[in-house]
Formats: sequence, structure tokens, C-alpha cells
Amino acid sequence: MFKMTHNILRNLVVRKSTRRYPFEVREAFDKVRGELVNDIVRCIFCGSCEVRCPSQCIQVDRKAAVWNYDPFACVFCGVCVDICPAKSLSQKTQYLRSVDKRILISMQGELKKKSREKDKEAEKDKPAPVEPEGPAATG
Amino acid sequence: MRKTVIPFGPQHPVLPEPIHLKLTLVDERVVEAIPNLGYVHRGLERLADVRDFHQMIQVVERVCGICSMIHAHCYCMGIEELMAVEVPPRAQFLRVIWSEVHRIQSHLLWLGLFADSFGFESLFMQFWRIREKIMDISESTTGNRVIVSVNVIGGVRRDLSAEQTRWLLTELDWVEEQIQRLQTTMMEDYTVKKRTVGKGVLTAQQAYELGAVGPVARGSGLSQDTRQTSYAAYGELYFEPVVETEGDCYARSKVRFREALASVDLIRRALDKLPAGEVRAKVKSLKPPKGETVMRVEQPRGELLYYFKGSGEKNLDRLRIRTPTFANIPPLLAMLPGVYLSDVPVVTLSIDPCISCTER
Amino acid sequence: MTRTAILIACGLIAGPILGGLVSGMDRILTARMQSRIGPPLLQPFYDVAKLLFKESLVVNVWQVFCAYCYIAASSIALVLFFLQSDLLLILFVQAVGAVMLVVGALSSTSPYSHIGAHRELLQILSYEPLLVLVVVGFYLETGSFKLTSIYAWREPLLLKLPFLFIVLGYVLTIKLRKSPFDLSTCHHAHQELVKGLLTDYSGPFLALTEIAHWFEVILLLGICSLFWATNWFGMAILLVATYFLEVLVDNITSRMNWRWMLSYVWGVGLTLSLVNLIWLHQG
Amino acid sequence: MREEITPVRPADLIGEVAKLKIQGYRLVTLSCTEIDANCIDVLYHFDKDLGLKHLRLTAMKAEPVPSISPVYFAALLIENEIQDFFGLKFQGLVVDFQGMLYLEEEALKTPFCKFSIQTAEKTSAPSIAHAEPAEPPAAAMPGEPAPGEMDS
Repeated sequence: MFKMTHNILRNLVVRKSTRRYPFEVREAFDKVRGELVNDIVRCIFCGSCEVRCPSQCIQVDRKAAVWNYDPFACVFCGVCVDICPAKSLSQKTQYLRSVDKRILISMQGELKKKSREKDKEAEKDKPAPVEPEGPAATG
Repeated sequence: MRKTVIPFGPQHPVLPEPIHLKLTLVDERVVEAIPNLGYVHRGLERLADVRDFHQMIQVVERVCGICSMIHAHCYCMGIEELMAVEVPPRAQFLRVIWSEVHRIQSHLLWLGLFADSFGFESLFMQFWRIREKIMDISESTTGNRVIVSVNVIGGVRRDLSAEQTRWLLTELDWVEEQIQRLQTTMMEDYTVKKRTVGKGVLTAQQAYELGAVGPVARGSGLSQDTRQTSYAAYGELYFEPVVETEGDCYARSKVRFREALASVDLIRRALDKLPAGEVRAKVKSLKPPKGETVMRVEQPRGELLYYFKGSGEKNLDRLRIRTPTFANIPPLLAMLPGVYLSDVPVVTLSIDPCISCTER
Repeated sequence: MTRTAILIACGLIAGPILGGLVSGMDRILTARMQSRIGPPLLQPFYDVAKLLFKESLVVNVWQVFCAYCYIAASSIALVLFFLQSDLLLILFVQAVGAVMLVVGALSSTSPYSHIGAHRELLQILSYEPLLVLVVVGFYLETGSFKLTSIYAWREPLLLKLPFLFIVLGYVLTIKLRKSPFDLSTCHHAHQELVKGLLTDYSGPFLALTEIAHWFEVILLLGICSLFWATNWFGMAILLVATYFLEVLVDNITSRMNWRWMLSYVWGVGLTLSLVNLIWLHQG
Repeated sequence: MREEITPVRPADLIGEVAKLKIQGYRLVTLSCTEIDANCIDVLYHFDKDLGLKHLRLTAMKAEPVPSISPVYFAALLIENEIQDFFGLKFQGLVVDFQGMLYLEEEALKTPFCKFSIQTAEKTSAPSIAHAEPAEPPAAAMPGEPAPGEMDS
């Protein structure tokens, strides 16, 4: 009881452990698995991420070159980032902010040739990507 | 004599998880307790039919968030045995380090909830404050706070840099000092002793017969810890189970305190001995697992058992998960009759019930 | 006549406002002691406002009646205090409110509510005798039950009744529903009985019981203030120190059971009061 | 499996288990696997001084299996669970939840059987909710279970 009193009274003077969250955000660690982003210019639409994703939140349309992603079904395990052969997927260090509407991300890219060398050459020629991010909100 | 039937749970503020107990009381004293499961049953074992054996790692992590690392560890060990994959020693050590990090955070979480179960709110906040530091360790080294997702068949996905190791060691010193301080605060407190000593006594004989595992068994004097089987790197780290003999709620919380401190030591020794090299073995044969095996590891709550049966296809034939809480419910049923209603939360929490684990 | 009206209005307004502020301060102080930032000062008012605008779900008409009786009794007790009435009368009006709350809880069918009600009765049983003894102490010292004469007493009563002040501290801990005596119900509802006594009160009626609780808190702090009635400064210091100690005790103890409460509060409380009363009689 | 597995017949089961109990073994758990439309494989895992021992019982779906819960009380929940998930009936359970430990009364399928057992009794009289193994119909794949949500 007396030890606890000591503890409690010390807490009155030392710095608080909590923070006013939305206004005061802690600096993220460098290797945190946060929001998933796809650099659609580099994406080769191979579909590996779709196959390996444990929560099946990614759908890749190889013919139309569309990459669909449901961030609310995603579990942020980073498996897709690890296996992405084109290294187009990456994760930010910040978590997804809470929102009140469901978001579905659908990205339109361009099909590339199979060979990666040619792919890189083609990339240099190409100008800006077609619609880099198009979050479409649905109910 | 007035008989009252109290539906204790599944939605009850004192319970961290939805266990349902039907308590029959005679004048505030429990005479019978009947459990009912299924409230949070999610059918995760059955998911093995639709998720391949790689994807199942992420699924088994979600059996229990608090010990996700250890579930994935056990699962990977089983699959590695079936596929005959040799895990590099560095990965073995890293798995031990993260498992112990998880053990500390789970015990701190439990100690907080336990304090809350006898109405000691301020102590609860103190435990969770320390736990936050462990969550930081987890977040910075693995990438996630709770569901760490570092295991992969054949090793781990993250490595520890020298800088991270140094930082981890200083953080651990702080954690150890704080746990020690709170240990004396809690274990010597008059009101805490009044609420926990002699409550929910389980004798060693009962514990053994009813199949108690983990801190419940060790609090009753059984020296039984699956880490003694020297899986992963435990064989190379000097390890001894923590045992208390009283068998009451007080003894069980003492076991958890001492285990948390022992885990800090284990992490230090593992970091000290951490061998250099690869962290992820190249899985040579892409042939999916075939055959059957049983794998056991020690979770913070006790012994965890996985049974695997594969027929050489992408999906496992059968994956059975026996979580420690499932084994600890029969001892709980033996502890409850005779206690007062005011002690029911204390006794129930003393087995560290993880119901979403239990029901999978 | 106007003076009476003003005093009644004061009592009715001061009760909820001061009570809510004290409750807000309590929550901030508790949070700081637990190393948290805590809610804003006006949080209790937000809570009650939210409850008041909720849909009213009535389990039992009796319960509604009891909630109104409870708030009526506790507000009348505080108004009587402001009118400087008879202390014994105030105590009994307050006790009627407390009993009505129990009757309301018993009128529902929930086992949590019932067990909470039984525990609340045991709590009333343990603190009421002590409260009466404190009042008897005032009477022995000042020769009157009237608040006017107690407030007019020439020296601080604390010097003559130190043990009775400690006894009043026990009563305050029970009444404020603080650990180790938060048996029948407690603020954060983190106990085996969910919210115990108040389990079946909901929406606007729960808000009524909360406001009534604020009236009671102010009344008890008023009784505490009698111990240092000679100047405002001493009174303020005494009240702040008392409340700080209450919050401190809340944070350094766990919840006990009613058996311990009865034996401890009666054992220590009655002994302390008797010692003080005998000492007064001798002196 | 690394450890030896002793096959047992339903008639010898209780005797074998009782022998293990006398030797001081602790019941770890039971694992159940469906083999085909008629058979279910039940593994009994025991532990003594960190060594495992397994008993394998190959049970017919239609025939009840003797319950070991009178010997090991700890088997109570496990056997009830198997009764829910596989529809295998246990005889002599200490507390029989009648197939309602996990499942609700209206559940007609035993979720872990690929060769699903239709329960005629359950449909006609939902109060007797036990999944009595009737003759196995053609292989009926039950629907995909709900994806695992994150939970602690």
C-alpha cells in the first residue's frame, strides 16, 4: 500500500504516458508495416500478390492491367511486398487513418513486355503514369 | 438457501474475452459452474481447406493476437518438419527472442487485467504502461505491434541490426527495473494479498489429473514447461521452469511475474549468443508437406499443441490446434465451486482465459 | 422569505454544478495519478447530457419512480443543508433517498441488480450508524443539532473531534463509491456485478441517479466543512485535503468484499467514535 | 510422427486409457480427422515427463465411441467439441452438451466433415440436436468458412 502511494504520487509529477492522439502523433519506427502502396508504373501485373495474399484483398486483372485492392480486408502482413518481383509494392510507416467510409482502391496501369530489361527501357520512354491513384469510394 | 443462477459473460466488463459461465449461487457462494463455448468461434482450423500452407501462417497468427508469434512459430516448425527444411541457427535465435518478447507482453497484459479484476485500476494502468514499451520493441523490430508476421517457412522475415540490438538491451533494462518495482508493489500489498491468497486453490494432484498447463500447472507445483523439450534455440540457452507450490491465485501471479523476468534474461542471453548468418533457409523442394506430425511449444498461457496432416497437396488435410486455455478450463471448473461471487473474476482470470484462442 | 427562496435556489443549482465539477476534478486527478492525461474537466456534464437525451427504456415503472424519489430526497437534503436546518433531519432525508435507490434496484429481475442491492443495503448498514455518531459528536460539543449553531461555534471542531473526522472519512469513501468500498456499484463498472445496483437503470434515469449522486457528494462535503467552520480558508484547505486523500485511497487499494467492510468499518469506526465521544464527555 | 502410435480398438479403449492414467500420463488432447465417408480417425495424445504417446482409434461414423471423460475429466470439452464438429457420438460423456457446445440448434451440418453427415433427426425435432450419423450421402462440400478476423 505504501509502495503504491509512492508510485501514485510520483506519477503526479513525472511526464504523462498518454498523448492526445489525433493532435499529437508519435514518430513512427522505420520498419513499420503501414499503409500499402503500389507504384503502378513499375507493376507488371504478374498476380503474385493476389496468389499469396492470405486475406485475399488484392485482385489483379492481367489483361486489362488493373490492380484492385481493398485496404479494409488487408491485414498488413507485407507478404505481397516481400514477393513482388517488380518491387512495385511498398509499405509506408504510417498506419491507415480511420475513416467512416469504405475505400476500394483500383489502379489502372499499362501492360509491359515480359522481359524485365525491355521493361526498364520502356519505362524510360514512357511519360507520366495513367491515373496514379484513384480511390473510388463505395458504400 | 436461495439459489441464484448468474449468466457470467459472454459480455461482461471484467472479462477481457467472451467466456460464458453459468454460475449457480447459493448466497453469493458458487456451487456449480458450467461453461459454454462457441461465442467467438471462427472456424480457423477449417480455413486450412481454402488457404494454402503458406497463407495459413497469417491465419494461425490470428488464432490469438496476444501470442501470435508463438502460434506462427509452432506452425512453421511443424511444416518445416514435414518438409524437412533446416532452419538456420540465427533464425532459431530470433524466433526465441520474439517469442520471449511476446511472453513478456502477454504476462504484463494479464497482470494488468488481473489487477483490474479485483478493482485495482491504478495498478492496471501501471502494467499497461510498461507493456507499451514492449509493444514498441515489437513494432520497431518486427514491423507490427501485436500480430508480428515475421515467421516464414524456413526462417524469419526480419533481421536484427547491431543498432537495434543495443537499443533493445537498454529498453529491456528499463522494463526489467519497472517489472521488479511493480512486483514488490503488488505482491506485498495488503489488499492484494487479501483478495488473492488462498483463492481458487488447485492442488498439484488435481492440476495433473485435470490436465492443467502453463502457469496454472506451475503455480500448483508441477514443473512442466514445454520449453524444456529444447525446441528452436532453447536447448542452447540455460533454461529452468518457474515453479510455485501454493496453487492459489497469488501463486499464479507470482509465477507470471517471475516468468516475465526470466524472459528478459532469456532475451539477453539469446542476444548475447546470437550467431551470424542467414535468417531464412532456401526451401529447396517445392513439394508441399506430406505426412502427419504433432508439434508442441510453450505459449505464455501454457502448452500449445498443433497436429498436422498433409497429403502432399497445397492445402493441409487437417490442422488441429489445441490452445492452452482449452486445457485450463477443466481446472477452472474445479476451482470455482466454493468461492464467493466477488472472487469469481479473480479466479477466472487467474487461468488467463483466451477464449478466441480456445474456440479458434 | 426572499432569503429562503434564494437559499433554496442556491442549493438546487449549486448541487449539480459543484457536484459535476468535483466529479470532473476527481477524474482528472485520478488520471494523473495513473500517469494518464485524462478527460476534460466538463466530461461528467457531457456524460450526463448524453444520457439525458437517450431514449428511455423502462424495465419497471417502479424503478422510474424510485429514481425520481432518490433525486428528490438528495436535493431536499442539500436544500435543507443550505437552509441551515436540523442535521439529524438532513441525515434521515438523505437515508430515504439511499433506500429508494435500493428499492428501485430490487424491483427489476436482474440478478446483478439484486446482488448489488443487497450489498448497497449492507453499505448503508455500515455507514449510517457512523454518520449518526458523528452528528452526536457535534451535539455533545456544541449542544445543538442545528446547523446555524454548529457553524457559529467559536473554534474548529476538528480539534475536538479528530477521530470522528476519520470516521467521516470512512463514510465518505463508502458514499463516493471509492475503493476499497466500491462494492455495490462503481464508476467504471469494471467489477463482477457489471454496474451492480445501477445495472438496470438506463438513459435519462441513470442520469437522474448520477445527478442525485452529485447532490449527495456536495452534502457530504458540506458536513466535512463543519469541522472547520471558523474561516473560509481553513474550510477550503480541509475539503481539498480530504478529497485528495479520498482519491489517493481509491488508487492505492483494491476492492474488498462486504464481510471485510462490515468488520473493518464497524470495528475501527465504532471504536474511534466511542473513544472520541468518551474523551469529549470526560473533557 | 516422431513418437510411436499405438492402434486401439473401441472395445479396448477405456482399458488402455485407464492403464496410461495409472502410469501417470496426462491427457494432452484428442485430434480428429475424417478419413473417408465412413471412417473417422481419432488420435489420443498423452504426455509424461515431456514425452508424448499416442493412441489411434479408427472409428466408424455410425457407431458411438466410448467416452474417456469418466477416466480423464479433462476430455469432456474435447469430446463434446468432436461431437459438434464431426458428428461422432460419444457414449458415457460426463456432461453431454448434445452437440450444442459450439453449434446452435438449427445447425444441420457437421462443419469439419467433407462427406457431410445429414441429420434427419435434427431437421424433424430440433430439440434433440445431436448429430446422429446417418448413412453418409454423396460427398457434399460445405461452403467456405468465414475468413478469420483479427482478434486477440
